Amino acid sequence: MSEQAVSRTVYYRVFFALIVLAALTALVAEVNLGPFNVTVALVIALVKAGLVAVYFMHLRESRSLVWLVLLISLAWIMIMLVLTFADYATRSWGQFR
Amino acid sequence: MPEWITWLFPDQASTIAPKVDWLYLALILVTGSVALLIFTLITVYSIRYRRRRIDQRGAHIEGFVPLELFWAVIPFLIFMGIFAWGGVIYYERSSPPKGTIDIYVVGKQWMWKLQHLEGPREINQLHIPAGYPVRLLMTSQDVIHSFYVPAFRIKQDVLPGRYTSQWFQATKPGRYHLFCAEYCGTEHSRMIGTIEVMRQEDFQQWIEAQRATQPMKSSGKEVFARLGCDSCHSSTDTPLGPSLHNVYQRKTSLKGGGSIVADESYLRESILNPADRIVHGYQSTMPTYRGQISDEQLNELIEYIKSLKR
Amino acid sequence: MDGPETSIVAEQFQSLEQQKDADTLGMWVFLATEIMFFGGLFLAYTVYRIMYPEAWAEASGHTSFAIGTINTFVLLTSSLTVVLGLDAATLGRQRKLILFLVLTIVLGLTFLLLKGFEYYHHYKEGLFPGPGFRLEPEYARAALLFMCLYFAMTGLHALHMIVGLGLMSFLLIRAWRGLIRPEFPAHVEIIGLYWHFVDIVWIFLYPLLYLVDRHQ
Amino acid sequence: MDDTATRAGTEPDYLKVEHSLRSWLLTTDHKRIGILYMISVTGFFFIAGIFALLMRLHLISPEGALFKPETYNRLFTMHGIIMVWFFLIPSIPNVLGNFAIPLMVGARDLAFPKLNLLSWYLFMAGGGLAIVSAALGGVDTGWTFYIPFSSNFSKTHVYWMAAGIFIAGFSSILTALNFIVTIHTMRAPGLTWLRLPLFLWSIYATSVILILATPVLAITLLLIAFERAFQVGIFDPNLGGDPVLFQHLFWFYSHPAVYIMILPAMGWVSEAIACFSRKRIFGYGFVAFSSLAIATFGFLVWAHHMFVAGMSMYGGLVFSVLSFAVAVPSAIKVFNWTATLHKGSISYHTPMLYALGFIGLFTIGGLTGLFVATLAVNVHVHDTYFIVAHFHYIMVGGTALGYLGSIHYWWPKISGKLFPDMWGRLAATVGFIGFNLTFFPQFLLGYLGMNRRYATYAPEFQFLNVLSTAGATILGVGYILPLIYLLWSLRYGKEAGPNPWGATGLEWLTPSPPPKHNFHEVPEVTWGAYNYHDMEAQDGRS
Repeated sequence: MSEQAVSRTVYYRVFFALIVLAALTALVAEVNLGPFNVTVALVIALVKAGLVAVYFMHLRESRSLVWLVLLISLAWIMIMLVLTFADYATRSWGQFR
Repeated sequence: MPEWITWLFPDQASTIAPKVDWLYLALILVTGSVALLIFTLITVYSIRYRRRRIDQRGAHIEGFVPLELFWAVIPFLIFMGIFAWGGVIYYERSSPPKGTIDIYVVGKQWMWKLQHLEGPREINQLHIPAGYPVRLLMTSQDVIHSFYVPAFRIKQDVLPGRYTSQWFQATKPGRYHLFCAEYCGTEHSRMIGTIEVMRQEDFQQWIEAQRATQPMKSSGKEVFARLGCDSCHSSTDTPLGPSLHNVYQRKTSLKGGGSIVADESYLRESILNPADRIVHGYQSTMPTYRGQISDEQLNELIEYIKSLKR
Repeated sequence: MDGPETSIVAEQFQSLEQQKDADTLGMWVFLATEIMFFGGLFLAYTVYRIMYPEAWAEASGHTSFAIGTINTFVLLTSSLTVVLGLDAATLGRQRKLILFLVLTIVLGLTFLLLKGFEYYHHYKEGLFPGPGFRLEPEYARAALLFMCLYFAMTGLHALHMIVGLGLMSFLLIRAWRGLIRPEFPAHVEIIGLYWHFVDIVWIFLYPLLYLVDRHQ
Repeated sequence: MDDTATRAGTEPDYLKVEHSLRSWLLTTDHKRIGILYMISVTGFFFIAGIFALLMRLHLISPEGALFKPETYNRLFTMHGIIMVWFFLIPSIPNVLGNFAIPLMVGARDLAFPKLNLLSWYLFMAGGGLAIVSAALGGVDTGWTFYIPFSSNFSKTHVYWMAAGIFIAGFSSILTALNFIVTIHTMRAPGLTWLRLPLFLWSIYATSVILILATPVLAITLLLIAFERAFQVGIFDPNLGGDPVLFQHLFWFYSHPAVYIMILPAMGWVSEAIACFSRKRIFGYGFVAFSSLAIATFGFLVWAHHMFVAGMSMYGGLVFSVLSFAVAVPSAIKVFNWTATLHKGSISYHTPMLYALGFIGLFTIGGLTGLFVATLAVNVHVHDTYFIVAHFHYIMVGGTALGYLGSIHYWWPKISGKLFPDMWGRLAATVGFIGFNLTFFPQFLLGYLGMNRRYATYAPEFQFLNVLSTAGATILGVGYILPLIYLLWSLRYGKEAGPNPWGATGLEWLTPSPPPKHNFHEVPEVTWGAYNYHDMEAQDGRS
């Protein structure tokens, strides 16, 4: 019972953090940080997604296999991005003399 | 290349063709011996270790790690060797030398339209001299095509909306197949033509005979004037637009960050869709010329811009 | 995913533990496919954003910042109600469970309503792909690319929301009938996982679609 | 658990337990679903095979003997699409994976039986849409759907077809999900990962690919539909979109898809080689992990289909070197199979002939893969018959052979009957000869410069084309024979008994055909896979 109450407190705290981060990302977008606007926005999004996954989706208590499934799919997204950019990032290198 | 084996190959008519063929032969040799080894082993084992008694078991062998490592590492090293060999030739075919003869190619369903810098246009046929490097600047009016000349061992897809290029140097006069290699619709298999490689002096004669036409850059100059390009792009930079003199192959910084080398694709994009990537320090005031200019005229215009030197 | 009406453990399983394991793992594997599904769109987004940064900033200005932001809060809150619902389910508090499920559904509908309202505005502005597709000529081309991606991404996200609402309604009916047992609320758990995933997708869509160079 | 065991003791086998059509169409028994798949997948194979035969007949003459180009274009498109998505990808996993996985892990069924049935219905719905599309006049885009041809230019029934593939993709995903969960959570006590039969390792690797790759295809197909519907879309060159990006997305799925097709066949070959050599597979660990290595590396090489597509030169170099890397685990498998024969006790039943044929043809297919990975050679042979020959050596010589072979191998378990072995050997031999005659000339044609997807061709290519057509006819006979004698054996075949091949593996411990719940008693495993040297340990338990 008390364990449940603890987990509810955690849920409320995480929710509070998520709301703060969402507000932060909206506010920080108004400030000109040059190329760092994207970086900041993505870092905040990653933190939010991490909070939802770890606490709301109970990754924290899940077996390592579930972590593995998640990590592999994230790794595969990275493979897709990085290798596609092996093409796009080098398109301008000496394509025409 | 020994005579008895030439039936394996199409005509060898470019500088790169024998290189590709030697690599191909080497691959046949390497992979052939591996295949032979495996087939022999399978045959020998199958006969030698056939089951003689109904209850006979095989020997108990778990495996042998050094052997596993051997047949993982050795092939890998051979593979890397092949990769390097193929990569070197690929690098060569992707890097045209200086001073090529340029040909503009426009693919459309289902024909090839080609134009020499001197002006002559050809359809499904290309005359070129032997012994000179030729570069093809190619674009498509509709779907993806692919310019393939087996005798030269070259192939490159031709895409709508941008230029791709490839180069070759023909070595042997003759007539060779030109194929479209990327499936492009109903008449795909009839989107074919001939490359006519001529001796230097024959080619000179041929191109003289086409003199009725004017060089691409002159036609391009007329287009330039007709569209009124010079009202914004004069010989010096103005607030309206940058000068186009020496713009070709110049690294240009862009509005909104980044920079780009002003190659044919960028020039083309800037005429058809000027707002996509604007030169730093300018406003997006240029209208699009999409629809007012054909692909051939666009090629001529670009050739003219490339010829603008200070 | 057999229902626990007759016996809680489906006949192919040896134990409740095994069944729970299988259910959760199955949902996570499914979410892996979902990640890759949206991954393709994120790849296209990245390629074009790097290619056409100017047009991206311009086109992003046509989305509704207010609706996007409110919707972000709405979805985050719905994630909270989902975990609280699960909590109630494990404690066997049926009425609380029903309350949280209803709240989740209401929040989900709010999201879709707002989204629909935004789409309606895009439609009037002529941002819908198709014959009436127009933006200021200056940025026309690549800005249209952004709009295509915008509709593909938010449209598919909305579709996932609709599926999620369907699943939540299914849970609600089961909860109403008292079919969700505290010792095995597997349905609440795995449907919750799905809901949170859809939320996470939005967490990324929001900055990528609504906040491109807003400071300009 | 105990009451199930006693109940299973008296129950009839899964074929006899119920007879009505309804009991088949609403079954959640993995074995019956496997058979439903077998019937439908084989049907699609013959449909697409007829398309192929018509194409080969057409190509007897350089001008094209039978059809107008637009018809020919539809034929090769339909052949490709139906073969790839409705035969090759579902073939071994959905038929024999479904049938054998729970038996091999010692479980009563897959983890999600209802989901399994749903997968079959999704598959049939997808297949139905593909057939509708064919009946309406087909699709002429090529199975690769390259944009902008498939979005703005083709006037054929692309929507139907894309929808069919999309839905079949869901079937693949759900099946793979089921397999992964089953292999992870439902193994019999004592059946550790390193005791798993290699078929399960390869099915597992296949399922991982299906899970990670199929959704990317799904989104790509949706984007095609989007672009076709609105005539604008994210690949549209008129908007500044890049058609090459479409190819990246498409091949991100479609190259790994090649490994989806070949890995299960490789897994079965490991079973058969061990069984008919009565010997443990050489280097079990290496063969097992090479499956996972193939699944992983298979995702890093997709753009080797795009060396001349307008990619950057450096991109080409990167993908070429990675493509060579994926060849290593495949080579490891071939070497290990060969080494397994050493000091074996080899018999030549039909499945073994198929397995040996597989090794030979896969070796050729794999080695010619090196040609294609080599940049300079690829530029020349890309989109020629060299490619066609190469991938048919993998797909037909590999997967289709593996499918036939594995059906023969498990046929006694599936049907409880033995097929006539002499006819089996004959069919295997005929198929092998026909196959080589069909596809070997195509290597030569390709290097000589004959393009694929050509309805008409230059006259100098005719001789080799005629050879190839002749081979296709023989190959066709090799495929029809098994259909006949396998059906014959259902009625007239001898009773097989639980383990006619003397094989190891849990599936051979239960009666043939197995009871509905597979095992009278859930086995406890204390031995490793392929313990042919020590079968008493296992026999004692059965």
